Amino acid sequence: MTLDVLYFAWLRERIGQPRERIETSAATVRDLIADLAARDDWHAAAFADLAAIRCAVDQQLADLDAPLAGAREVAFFPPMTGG
Amino acid sequence: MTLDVLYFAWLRERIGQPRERIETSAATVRDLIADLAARDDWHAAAFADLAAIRCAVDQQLADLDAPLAGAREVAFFPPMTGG
Amino acid sequence: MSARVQTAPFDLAAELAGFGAGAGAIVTFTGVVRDDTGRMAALEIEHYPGMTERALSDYGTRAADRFGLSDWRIVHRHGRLAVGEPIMMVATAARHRHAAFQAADYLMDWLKSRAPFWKRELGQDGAARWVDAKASDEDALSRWQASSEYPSSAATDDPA
Amino acid sequence: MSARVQTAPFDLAAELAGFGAGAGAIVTFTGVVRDDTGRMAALEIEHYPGMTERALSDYGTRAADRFGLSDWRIVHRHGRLAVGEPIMMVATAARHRHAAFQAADYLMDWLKSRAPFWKRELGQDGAARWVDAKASDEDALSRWQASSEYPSSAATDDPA
Repeated sequence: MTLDVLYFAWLRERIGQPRERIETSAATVRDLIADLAARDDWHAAAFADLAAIRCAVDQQLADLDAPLAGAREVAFFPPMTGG
Repeated sequence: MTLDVLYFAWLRERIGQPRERIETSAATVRDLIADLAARDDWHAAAFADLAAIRCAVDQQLADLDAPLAGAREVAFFPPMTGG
Repeated sequence: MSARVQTAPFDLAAELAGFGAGAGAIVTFTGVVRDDTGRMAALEIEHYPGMTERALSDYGTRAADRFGLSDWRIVHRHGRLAVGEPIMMVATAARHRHAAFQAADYLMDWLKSRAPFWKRELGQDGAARWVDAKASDEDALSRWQASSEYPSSAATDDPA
Repeated sequence: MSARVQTAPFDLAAELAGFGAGAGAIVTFTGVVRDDTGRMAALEIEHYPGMTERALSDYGTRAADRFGLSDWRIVHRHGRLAVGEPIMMVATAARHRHAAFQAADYLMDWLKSRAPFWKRELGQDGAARWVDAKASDEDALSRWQASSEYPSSAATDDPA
């Protein structure tokens, strides 16, 4: 499965890029994180503390156990600070 | 004691005037109402239902047992509908 | 930090120019003449000159103390207003949003039931009807009553 | 009924022109860049283009359904903002004041914790610091959660 993975705020800074296109067989967001964290030290550092990470699947907020079947875009970011 | 008595909204309409200056020996607002209600049918009708009447003594909201010693202006009106 | 009573319309933008400098949160409430029946020609608002300005200032000062406002403004119109015209506005400024929201809500509850205004609906047929106070407004006010010094109501008094 | 994301400043008066026609109550909230430290040069706001507009529209529609709004508007800026500049605004229109107040309060709680914006403070000394989400904002949001379909938080998840 081809996925666009997006990063925002300090996740973007730690990983060093705002987005990447990857191939993965991850079934859930949690699997995808494990896959990404295994790629290099920067990804591993960015995903070290899952409590500090939020995510969206195809631009809808999702939790870490959300399935990825059919997904095209997954975004990771810290807790939002809007308003 | 000389008092200016003011009326607003339907109290003003029923009594037929916005204000009057009266002499009274009423000790409380409730005494003053009894005094006014005894004056004529219009006053009596206006003060027939005390639950529908609010009052202010010297421009501060007051309850019916408020004392009148030193007061110069007493206003009677229906429940307020501001905002 | 000001309260005004006037017949003229007000301009929310002009009221907010320079309002709440340094605050992080500004809340405004605007009340507008609404016609629920489709038969209203206008709303007429009577008030108690002298007492009104004092009461509005008192409520504003009390809201500022209670909620830590850095600024507040109340503008209330009287006289004859057409359907769709703004009746009044409240603005509150505070560091954080909850204080600004609560203070505006609090001020509205006071103005509805304790500021000396009386509304009369003028019908298209020429009939005039005084607007009754709503029990729901009295209930809303009771949420804040614990710290009030004003008498809550004369409604429970017996006839003389 | 609209949501916008933009870098340009907005004009509250212009946003309210024609807003909420027929409503009796209009509430606005404006968030302003505040400097608590006296050492801030600017605030920088990052967002998630595409998702942001969708999320704001979703929250607005949900607030309209839940509180019976006749109109609503959300404008949120991104990019670099100076201290004292307005960040965002919410406006709600309803027949009665409580619905308008509650809807604005509700929208603010959602925007604070669930709209994809991230704030970074830029210091006068050149240092940049991402603003942490506040537990109090999460608590505020939980007041409304009963009827939400959005996941409330990933905070309780274990590390993978």
